[in-house]
Amino acid sequence: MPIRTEPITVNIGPQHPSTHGVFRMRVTFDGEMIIDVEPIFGYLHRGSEKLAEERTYTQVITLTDRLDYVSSMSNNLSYVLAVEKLSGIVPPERAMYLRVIVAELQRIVSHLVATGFFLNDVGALATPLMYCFREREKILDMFEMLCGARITLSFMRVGGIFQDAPSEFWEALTDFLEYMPGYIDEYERLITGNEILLSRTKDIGVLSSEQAINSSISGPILRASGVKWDLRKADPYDVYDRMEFEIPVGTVGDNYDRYLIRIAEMRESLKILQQCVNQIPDGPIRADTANLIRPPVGDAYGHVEGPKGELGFYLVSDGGISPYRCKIRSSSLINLTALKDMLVDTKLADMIVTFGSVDINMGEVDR
Amino acid sequence: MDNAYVPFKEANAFYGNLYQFLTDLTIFGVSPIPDWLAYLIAGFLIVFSVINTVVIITTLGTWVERRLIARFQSRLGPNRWGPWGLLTPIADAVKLLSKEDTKPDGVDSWVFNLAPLMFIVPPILIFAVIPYSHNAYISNLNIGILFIIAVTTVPTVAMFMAGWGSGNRYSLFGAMRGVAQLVSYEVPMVLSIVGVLLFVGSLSMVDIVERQFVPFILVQPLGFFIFFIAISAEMNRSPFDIVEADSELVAGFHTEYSGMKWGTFQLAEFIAPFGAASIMTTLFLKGWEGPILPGPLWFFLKVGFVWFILLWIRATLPRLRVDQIMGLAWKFLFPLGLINLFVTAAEVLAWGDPTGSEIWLMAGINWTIAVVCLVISSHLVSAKLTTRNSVLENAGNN
Amino acid sequence: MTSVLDAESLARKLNDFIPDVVEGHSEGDVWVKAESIADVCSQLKNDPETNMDYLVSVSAVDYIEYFEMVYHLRSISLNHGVVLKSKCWGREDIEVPSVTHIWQGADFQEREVYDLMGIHFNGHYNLKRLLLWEGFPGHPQRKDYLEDPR
Amino acid sequence: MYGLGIAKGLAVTFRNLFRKPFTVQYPEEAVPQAARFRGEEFGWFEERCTGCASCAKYCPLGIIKIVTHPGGSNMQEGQSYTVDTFDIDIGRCMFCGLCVEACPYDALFMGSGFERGQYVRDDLIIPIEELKSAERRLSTWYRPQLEGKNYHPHKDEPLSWEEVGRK
Repeated sequence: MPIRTEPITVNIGPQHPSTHGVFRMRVTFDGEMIIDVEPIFGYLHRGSEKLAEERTYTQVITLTDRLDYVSSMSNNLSYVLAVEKLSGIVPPERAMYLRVIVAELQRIVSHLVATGFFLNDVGALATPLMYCFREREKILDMFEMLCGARITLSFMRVGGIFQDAPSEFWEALTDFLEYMPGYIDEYERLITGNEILLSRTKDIGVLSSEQAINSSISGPILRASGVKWDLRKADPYDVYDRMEFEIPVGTVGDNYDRYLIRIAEMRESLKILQQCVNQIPDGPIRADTANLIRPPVGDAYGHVEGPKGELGFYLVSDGGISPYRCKIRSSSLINLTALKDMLVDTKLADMIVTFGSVDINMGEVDR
Repeated sequence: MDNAYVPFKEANAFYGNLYQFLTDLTIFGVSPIPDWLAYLIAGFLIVFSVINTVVIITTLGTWVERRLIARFQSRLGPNRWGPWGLLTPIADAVKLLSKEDTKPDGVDSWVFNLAPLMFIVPPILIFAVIPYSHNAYISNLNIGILFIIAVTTVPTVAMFMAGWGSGNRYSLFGAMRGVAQLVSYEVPMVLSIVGVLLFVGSLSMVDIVERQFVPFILVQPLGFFIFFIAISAEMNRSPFDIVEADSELVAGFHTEYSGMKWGTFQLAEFIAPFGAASIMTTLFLKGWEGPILPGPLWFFLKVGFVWFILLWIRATLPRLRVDQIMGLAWKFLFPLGLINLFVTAAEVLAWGDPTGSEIWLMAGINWTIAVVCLVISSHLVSAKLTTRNSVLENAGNN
Repeated sequence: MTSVLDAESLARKLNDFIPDVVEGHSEGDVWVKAESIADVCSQLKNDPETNMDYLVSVSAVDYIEYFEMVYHLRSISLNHGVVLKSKCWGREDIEVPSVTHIWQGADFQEREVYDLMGIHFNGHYNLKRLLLWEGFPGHPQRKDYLEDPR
Repeated sequence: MYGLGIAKGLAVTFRNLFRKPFTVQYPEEAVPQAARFRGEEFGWFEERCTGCASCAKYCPLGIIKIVTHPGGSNMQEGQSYTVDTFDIDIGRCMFCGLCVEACPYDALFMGSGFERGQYVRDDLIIPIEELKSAERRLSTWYRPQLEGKNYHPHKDEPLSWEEVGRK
């Protein structure tokens, strides 16, 4: 009689140290090898889309803070862009620059968190995570100067931002632009050349460019797969068309490329910030809009290149004070489409690393 | 009657004095304590004090470890309870003891309950043969190092019992990984020790220290390197902590344990680095011997230094994958260990019992061989492991 | 800047491909018949002039009398986009052909629409609820959904 | 060469061993808040409030309860009202500040504290009496007139109701 072996099914999550929230994967293992993955969602579903239908256009901004709670600014920006497209409001120039500044700061925050947790998933006992959070705190301090909150910011308003930046913000930003490159160098010295990290991440979780496009992947993951696509260049919003920056593109599309892309994007964000600080004009920061916005009947789709990918809002207006339908194209959810392709035939340990490199946020996946 | 105890009595100063004191004790001209009882009481007292010293040092060690790792991560670490947080280990212990001892449905009770006990005994047993100073040890077994190798294998069984008995799939994964890893790393570990033993010609830990004319790390660099990696893997410390792998397997084989059973596992894991550092000090760093300072102090200084390095590595490095860890043992450390063994054997054959200038010649040869071996083998693996700097360079091209 | 395809010429092209498939168009939006959504999509993807290789999002809007499926399509290689819409009349048993075999990215999005709006996608390989649990009563994104139907 | 990356990493962590920790020991030493901090102790000026309930309408969660009756002294324009109840349930508040943004008479301000933890949810409701008597550490969030004076809630004296309005 031949020896009989059986696959073993394990529920990774919803409570698990490294599923980045209440995410659950039903994984079937053959020994340590993965043969099937089924992601299961919904543990953090709050019905944001439905809630938005009962709130005024301004009040929905507070809902968008809570989608991807490590990048509230980008969520705010995406939503107000959609409303502005819907109602034809054009924000003043200073507001557009400030929006770009905070969106790029938020991108650095999100990438710091992503890198930190990614390295934590590789098993570096929280050391890189702590270093990343040290810098994140500095940016959150800046956000606090700007709008009094650190995570749920509600900073933007339809037709601009809510209030001009105080003087101490500009000082803090200048300081930050000076020392941050040094800190990024330090992270790179700490871990980028580390042979253990290389052996853990190189050629693991490879996603080809065709597959990435076909699965509607966006953001750093798409670029790591070698597709040079960035909405800031391809479809510029606000003042991105005046900025000069590079789009980092990966060659292989493995975990290591995704890590490198995030590090490189942080450096590019610093470049954009520097240009914004140099170019920002004086002037009003909010277009003259009513507090209760009533856009004309119609629909509009506004999107930004968020830190995790393309975040879009599809708004339908019936002429009332609240959106008739508010569909959120969440980058985190759609980026998980290709998870199975990346994971099958890798090992248990690679699963956590690959999942960490995709960088999702459950608040945005489940909405 | 007396003869059976003599070797122990004379070998161990603490024990000998205590035994003498107890047998010489006379009340009204009668000696109330018979020989065998004196032997028992003295032995018990010594063993009791050593075990408790180990446990207390370990609990303090957890505090030092947490504070140091916190500073590596530029935080402060536990500092709430007592001055500088010194009482944190006690608070931990009280909390663990007062915690409910949960037992999930479907566990194999006997196996489940026995596993923590079997896990903590072997690391403590190591200290039975470690010499802390001249004439300060519990016993001078003539097979001391063999005894250590033997007892450090037992946790493998305990680990598998815990993993299997829990009836949890994470635990099972952890246990399977643990068994594979521990059995593999026994081989390079023993191979690296054999080099030392060839010089010494004895398995006794005391003899090993006393016959170290220079610290063996100078003569056996490759052996030390292999032993360092192997022992890190043996005690499941980062970067070899795949057994626990908190980001993958939650807590590996002790996922289902709570309360003091879990505490026992943790205690054993914190004792392990002290044991490992002690073995390394004895084998490669000349044990208690050193100028000016008294023996035990030298011993603890060396142990502390090795322990700090283990900690530093733990705070920095990410975890390896299962197959990479096994590959490291069999493809990298095992051949190196064999080379080390052959070279040392040839040298011992050539020079017999080396003393004086021959030892430096030997050290020179061994260091050269170590560096050459490491460079060659590193080039063999590093072909795949170069960093990629092309992310931004690509940007301009397409 | 992502350019928006001219809806009129696109409508003409689609009508050439499948007769009378287009129900209407305005700037950037093309309404097509619900039952031939998948055919239109594969035509848009395979035609080298349109080459819609990227599905941005799949949404559904409840207009009480009918549901409107909205597909935001984009071509990454040519950097242009179009919005494909289709009206599905009725409230119960609405069926739309799935586009998962054209773009894998539609997988979770169609499941979400099914979950929250109750629109069935024919040909989806794994049409299960995405966010809510199996056996959840009703489809909460619909306008007539009551939290506690009694 | 294999091992160089590891050595570099070890050097970085070793350097950090001697760096000052970036954490703050909270109860002994608190991180200073920015002037715009959106905190808990709402500042409310009875003299400025007309009871128009704009704040209550703008609150996305509807946690402000206002009850008024006609007649009263705090006259702004037209008819005047006396505010009987002005309760803010900060247990459900998300500190978005939309109420402050909506107030047309600058009567409501965000606070600048964050230490109002309670064991019972009911204790988290700030009633009108407490709003009247509380020490008003006003956040400058959405109040450019305070920022123009370089007012800082933790450094300067509390302001009276005449000083806080827009001219």
